[in-house]
Parts: sequence; structure tokens; C-alpha cells
Amino acid sequence: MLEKANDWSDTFYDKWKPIAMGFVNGAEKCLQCGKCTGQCPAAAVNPSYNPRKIIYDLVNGNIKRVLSSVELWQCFFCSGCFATCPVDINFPFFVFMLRLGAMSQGFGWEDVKQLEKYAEKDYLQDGITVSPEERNPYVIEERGDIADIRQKAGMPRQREVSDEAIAEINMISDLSGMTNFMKKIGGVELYDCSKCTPKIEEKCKSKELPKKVGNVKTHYRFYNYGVPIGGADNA
Amino acid sequence: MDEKYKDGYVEKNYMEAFDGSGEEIGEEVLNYFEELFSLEMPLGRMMKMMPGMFKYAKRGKKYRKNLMNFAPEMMPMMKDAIKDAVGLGNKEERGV
Amino acid sequence: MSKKALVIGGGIAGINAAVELANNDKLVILVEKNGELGGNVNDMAATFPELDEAQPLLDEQKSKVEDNENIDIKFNSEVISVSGKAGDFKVEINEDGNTVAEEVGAIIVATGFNYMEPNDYSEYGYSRLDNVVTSQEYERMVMNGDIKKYSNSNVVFVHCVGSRDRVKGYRYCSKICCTYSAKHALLLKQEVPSANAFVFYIDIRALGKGYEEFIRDAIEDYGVRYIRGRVSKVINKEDTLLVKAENSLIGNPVELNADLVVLASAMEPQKDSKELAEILGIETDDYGFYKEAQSNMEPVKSSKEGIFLAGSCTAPLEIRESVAMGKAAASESLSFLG
Amino acid sequence: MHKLDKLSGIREEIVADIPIPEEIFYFQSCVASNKYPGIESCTLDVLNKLGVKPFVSEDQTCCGGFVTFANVAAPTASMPAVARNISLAEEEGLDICAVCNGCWTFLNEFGHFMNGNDEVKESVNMMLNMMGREYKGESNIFHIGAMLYKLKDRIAENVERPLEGLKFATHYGCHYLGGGKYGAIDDAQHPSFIQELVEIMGGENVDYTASGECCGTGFTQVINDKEKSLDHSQMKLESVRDEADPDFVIVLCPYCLSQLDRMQQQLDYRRDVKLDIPIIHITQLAGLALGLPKERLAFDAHIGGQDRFKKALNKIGIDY
Repeated sequence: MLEKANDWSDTFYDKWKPIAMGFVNGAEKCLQCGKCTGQCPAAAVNPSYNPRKIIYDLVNGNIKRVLSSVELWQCFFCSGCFATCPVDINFPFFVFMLRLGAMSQGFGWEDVKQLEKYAEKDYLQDGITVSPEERNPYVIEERGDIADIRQKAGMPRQREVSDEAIAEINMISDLSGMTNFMKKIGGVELYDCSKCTPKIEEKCKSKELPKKVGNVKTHYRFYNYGVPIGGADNA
Repeated sequence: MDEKYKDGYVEKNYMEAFDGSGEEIGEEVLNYFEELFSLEMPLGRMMKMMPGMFKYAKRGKKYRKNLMNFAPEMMPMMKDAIKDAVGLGNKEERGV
Repeated sequence: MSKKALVIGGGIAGINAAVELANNDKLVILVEKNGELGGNVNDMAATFPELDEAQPLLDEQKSKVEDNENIDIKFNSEVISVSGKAGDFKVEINEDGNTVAEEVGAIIVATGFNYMEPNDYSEYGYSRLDNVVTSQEYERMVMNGDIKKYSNSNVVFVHCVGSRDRVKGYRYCSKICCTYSAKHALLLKQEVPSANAFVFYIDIRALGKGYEEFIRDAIEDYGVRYIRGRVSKVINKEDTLLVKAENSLIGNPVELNADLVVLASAMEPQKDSKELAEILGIETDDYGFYKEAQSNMEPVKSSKEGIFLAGSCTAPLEIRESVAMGKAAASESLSFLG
Repeated sequence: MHKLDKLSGIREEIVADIPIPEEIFYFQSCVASNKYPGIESCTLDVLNKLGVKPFVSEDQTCCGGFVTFANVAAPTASMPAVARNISLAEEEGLDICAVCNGCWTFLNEFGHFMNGNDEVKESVNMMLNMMGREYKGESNIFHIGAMLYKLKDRIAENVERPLEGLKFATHYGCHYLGGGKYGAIDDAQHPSFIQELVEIMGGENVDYTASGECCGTGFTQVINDKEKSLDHSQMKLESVRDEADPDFVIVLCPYCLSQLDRMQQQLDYRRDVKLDIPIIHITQLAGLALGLPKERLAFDAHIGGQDRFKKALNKIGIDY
């Protein structure tokens, strides 16, 4: 498809830098050398993922393509690109910011929704993001209850976090807007593909998608940086 | 490959997933960022903080004491916030 | 009475400046830090873009200096102090531990450059892995025939090691690496036709007469493969090396098994260039290269009257331009030599 | 092929700046506490044995890195959460020692950011003041790996159980050396300080091709895109099994430990890939050498490589 460069946003990148308070900057220094992609673990398993292209689009203002892409959500956050970058661009921070931007446009909520329980149930209730409850039955079968192992090692059956600490992080959550943010995530209704019938599928293609559900508009994301090759595995 | 990524769908390319031009979308995202990262204390934000402070205070005497100690610091901020709310509209003046 | 001239540095630029002055019946003192003339060209197997053997050419140049009665060569010596003004400099030279005082009318600085040692580039494994060498070491391997053992193997040439890198290297472009990497690949193909040469580049900067054609010849006639992408990592895999990069024209990561990796290390100013600048009283830029009086119109004049610049002490330069600059500096200095 | 003796990337100037304190604030990690308690017990015992008293605070919560970078929390929540945790150590006048690469980077990175940005610091402190706390930005944050390296002389003096005849491979993890490249004690691409510690403890180092690769967790990919995450872990683990075949793989980060350990079981069930590789944390390595009892090492919390655990531990005289 022919892309119209005058549809890109000339001002976006210039304006967002001060908003991010210097937390992310320097993308304009990019040489397009490709050192980041060459060592990228995500690029090694996702053929279309490419940090170099995302930076390129951001600097040139084609944020529509960045925000609506599946690729934006494939980053491993390993910081290998930052470690090797000849001009010191901290790419993972850009991904972090761009994901927030994508969420404001209604992309990627299905990923974030899966993670919400870690914040709401574990972090805010127990003060610990990883809960002692094991969700994988195979692991329990193999290893048994973690509380027993803690006890055998001479520690209390459960790591204690004081009530005061939990009250404090809950207050931080309320004050900083985290609670509201999470409510928004909880309010998203997602399309359940497992319940899909051929009939719905037909509709899915012909009818206007994405649709508005709850408070947040949810969209499907696109493989904007090239449809992945390599057969069904890469869908 | 998953149905939703097949040719038919991808053809309805990312351009159509957005309502506005790149410039408009950029502005939208920037406004969102501004709200998300703002450090100012407008009245609306103060009001949002109230339930959190009540919840915190309800937990016990010690928590209330922490809050009471903080009250003198809070009054000038409240005043500022109300002043801002009265002079709504000009963001630059508020030092965003 | 005509005055003597002082030339600091016996590399290719210094040699040409000295010879040019001597041919004009001026007495020249040539100060060389090492025990032999020639500087960095001593490590060169061949020149581009004609692939002439470098050593015979250099020997010819050296003999012009050595046979010349007007030139007094001081080996293993350094300038330790300079005073006075243009036309009337008083110079102290440390020659093999003895201090010699001289009076000269003009000074030509031709101290040259240094190949950066890419020890900080741990991702390329230099000095950590075997079979990872710099271009300088590779030229020596060509000269002593070590590359013959790489038959049927993959040899990878990596551009921009230390150049165009503001974190671990220098922001500038070293200018000649593109062409000399092509030269290296060509030499490999000529000596060992069964070897495969891969060159990883960001942009090709062939800024010189015949350079572009030289690189095209390498691609078209010799089958050197050019891949656009800076190498991200060189790791060892059993007995060979694994080179990881992105093919950034296609947009996919690539992996390549290599037997030898050649790093085109950046040209940097001599380590002591700033100290010499202080002795001479001339200005340097942030990197340590000497600053010209005016970058376009006065390329060989330094910031101080009577002191002239030649060759790669001003910026990364090829041989051809160093020679031209040496001669230009000689002719400009004539006016101070009475 | 490695010329480790020729050039080590360890940054001596950073190592020299690490103090050897009498007491340190032990920053508990969520994975260490609730999945691999051996890391927690070993850290406490090892620090005690080396003459550094660990201070444990029940007021400490999780660093909040996961919820922030998973985009579940508003980013404004992460700064005060980090500041609150650091302020706990400041109240005691202690430096912080983190056992997890994630905790270390998150506290370090955001702490630095607040120190350099008064506006943010003020706003964060306003929130903390409501709870009677204050963030000053005085405590340093060290990784346990760096602490152990700094204390290597004391380790050498205290080795009770030399690890002779055991082979060790290493996995440094991304967020200590790569993400925190300006604060880490070693080079990001050719690190060697764990190898040095292993040598001090009498073990043998083995190398493999994928030693510098990411574990494959991909932060949230292991939840959202499990197959891709498995692809990467499989590549890494197969390289370990085929090329190095070590008795233990030492990791710096509990999150990497969790991934490399648990994915062995997943790979077995889903793809029929048989791997039997014991993965242990660096504090457990130190615990082994310093002669901690097997209960405190708590290797029974690990899923993968239980057969190898038995063999290797029997070799150095532990009845496992």
C-alpha cells in the first residue's frame, strides 16, 4: 500500500520529550545501523520485530504505525539494545512509553489485562508481586507446597509484609492514579476468540472491527512491520 | 496463521484503525501523556486523592497521626489548587 | 642567510614535506619518534585504489629522504620545547636522551594518527577471542602470508569500529575504512580465491577518485558480499566464530559462521597529540586533532603563525591527501625560511 | 577460545567504590521469597558468615518494577513506591543490597532519576510525607553479585566445602550488566566475575555459545506469548546441555532462575525436550562453598535437574 508521508506527525517527537521529563530521549541520534536488532532476542524469535524500525518511525512521526503494531508488544525488555547502542538510546524505555501511548489509542489491552491480577491481587494486597500460591499444577506435583520448604529451611511459612507497608502502597496507588488506571483495565471487555464460530468469524471480517466495549475502545493490532514469515508458528 | 491476521484483515490497514490524521493522533497521545505524567496538583487531582486518604486514615490511629502531621503542609497546596481551578484554561501559566 | 625548517614526524606526510623543502635548497631537521621512517604505511600491504604494493612505494619515498644531504634525520627523538616566533623559533629536541638546541624558521607538524585499539568493544571480542583482529594486524597477516590458511573459510570485515559511535569511540567518520576494507576483501580474494569475504557496513563512504569504482569492482568482479548492518556481536561457537548482525535492508537478523573477523578500527589522534600541541602552542579540537587556521581556505596553517600542519594529524586522511598536504605545507613554509 | 586471562572487563574503579559495611539493608525479592526460598535463606547466612549483618525490614514491599513495566500501573506510581522502599534503608542509615537484577536496576535507575530531577523528588516526597516518610537519595544500591565479588577475600578464607570436581556454567542475566551498564561492576558482553568467584571456591568453569543470551522470560512475554518465550529458552538451554553439560548453571537474578528452571518442565511436556540442568542463584553457590546445611540451600524448591542435583551434591559430600 502506498503510504502518505504527509500524514505523519511532524510535531509528535519534539513535543513528547519535555513531557517525558528527560526519562526517554536521544532517539534522534539513531544512525540506523541495526546493531540493536542483530543481538535482539525478540527479533530472533519474531521475524517481523525490529527495534530499529520502531525508532525510525517514532523520529519521523509515523506514530500510527508504531502504536497499532503487534511488534510494539513483542519487546523482551532485556536492554541488550541499550547495552550495545553506539549512541546510547535506551530503547526499552521508549517501548514502555509507546505502549502507554498505544493503550491510550485502544491497543494492547488484552495483553495488559492478563497481567492486571499481579498488581491488584498480589502487589496491592500482599505487597509482593509474585504470590506464594502456585498456579501450575505440575509444579505443585513435583515440588509440593512452598510454605513447607520455607519451614524446612528455618524460615516463617510465609514472608511477612507489615500492614503499614500495605496501607502505604495502597495509598500511593490511590494518590498517583494507579488505582484508577487499574479500574480502567478491569473494565475492558475483550473479544473471546475461543468462543468464535464460523458465523461470527465471517462477521468479524465484514463488520466494523475493532468495536467499543466498556469504557475503553479495543482494537486488534497489526503486523505493521511485515507479515511474519515461517508458517503457522508465527501467527 | 490466525484468521484475524489474514490478508483480508490486514488489507484494512492500520490507517483505518485510527479516526484522525497522524497529527491529530499525536496530539491525543501527547495530551494523554501530559495527564499521566503531570506533577501539578489541580483541584480535580486533589479530589481524587481524598478517598485514598480516608481509606488510609481509617486503618488506625497511627495512620491518622501521620496524616495530621502533614495537614499544615497541605493547606497551601489546597489553596494553590483552588486558585488554579479558578484560573482554568491556561496550562502554560500553571507551569506544566 | 636561509633558515632551517623543522618537520615533526617521519610518516608519509613528513617525508614529502622534508623532500619538498630540501629540493628548494633548504636545510631540514626531521624528527622521528621511532627508529624508522614511514609511520603507519609500514604496516600496509597494498594501497588503494590501484592495489600497488605499498612497501616498494614507501622504500622509494624513504630513499629520497635518506639520500638527501639537506635533510638531517633524528631518530628516536622528540621535541621538548619551542619558543620564539615565526621565522625565529628556538627548539629543543631530545635525541636518544641528549638534548639538542636548534634554531628554525618554520615548523611542520606531521605526527599522523594511531589505529584505535578496540578493547572496549567487548561485543566484538577483540583481545578476548582468537581470530578477531584489527585491520592493522590483518595487513601484517597479508604481508607475511598468514591469510593463506583461510582457504574455504568465511572472513568477515566489520566497518565503523570506534568511528561514528559516541559511547565507546569517536563521533567522526574515519573516512578511509570503507575503502580499505574493500581492499582487504580484494586482497583476500586474490590470495585465497576459495575464501568468502563478507563486509558489514552502515553506509559506504567512498570519497575519493576511483574509490567508488574500486568498491563496485570488489562486489562485481570478486564476489565480495556486502551486507548493510553493523555487527552486533561476535561470540565463539565451538571452533569458529558466530557473527550476529541485522541485515537492515531486509530488516531481519542474520547469523554467520566466520573463521576470521577483521575490525576496521578507527583512526584516532596520537595519544600525546595534546601535549605536543601545548609545547607548540597550537590549538586542537575535542578529539586531539590539530585545528587549522581556517578549515576551508587555510588547510595547512595551524592556529599559530609559522607552524604548519600536514597529514593525518589534522583529520583522518588517505595517503594521497597526506602527500598533497605535506607538499603544500612545505611550500607555505618557504616564506619563513628567508 | 576465551582469552579471559588476557583482558578482564571488570571495572576496578566501581568495585573499589563499594564499601564493606557492617550492616546492610537486605532487599527481599518477590521470586526469591515465594518461589525459591533458598535464595533468601542463603543470602542471610552468607552475609552473616562474611561479617556483614543483613537488616530485614517487614515494611519493605516489592520493588514494583513488574507492575510498572507490565503497564498495569500508572507510571507515576512507580517513583513513590521506589522512594518509599529506599527511604526505609535511609531511616536506618544503611545501603541496600538487592538479590535480583530487576530490583537492582529499578531502584537504581529510578532513584538516580529522582536525584537528578528535583521537581519529581519534591512531588514524590509530598506523597511520602503524608505517611511520615521522606526520600533523601542517600543510600546506595548494590547487587549481591557485586557485594560477593567485593568480599571475595573473605569468601576465600571461609570456604568450608571446596567445589572440586564440579563444572559451572554462568548466566548473568540482562538487567544487571546490560540495562545497568553504567553502574555494574563488569563488562556487559564478556563478563567474568562469577567465573572468578567459582575459581576461588574451587570449581571449574565451562562455556557455551548462548551464554550471553537472554533467558527468554521477556518480562511479560512468558505470560502473553508463551511459545516465543519457550523458543528462546529452549535455544539457550539446549546450548547449555549440548556444549557445556555443567553440574550447575549460576544465575544472578531469581527471575531468570525461575524461567530457566521451570521452562525445563514445560519444554518436556509441550515439546518433549529432555533437559536436566540444575539452575542455582549466586547466593546458593556461595552457600554451597561456605558449607551451609542442605535445608538452608533449599534445592528442593527447584523443578528442573533434580537428578543432576543429587549426583552433583553427592560428589561434594552432601547427602541429598
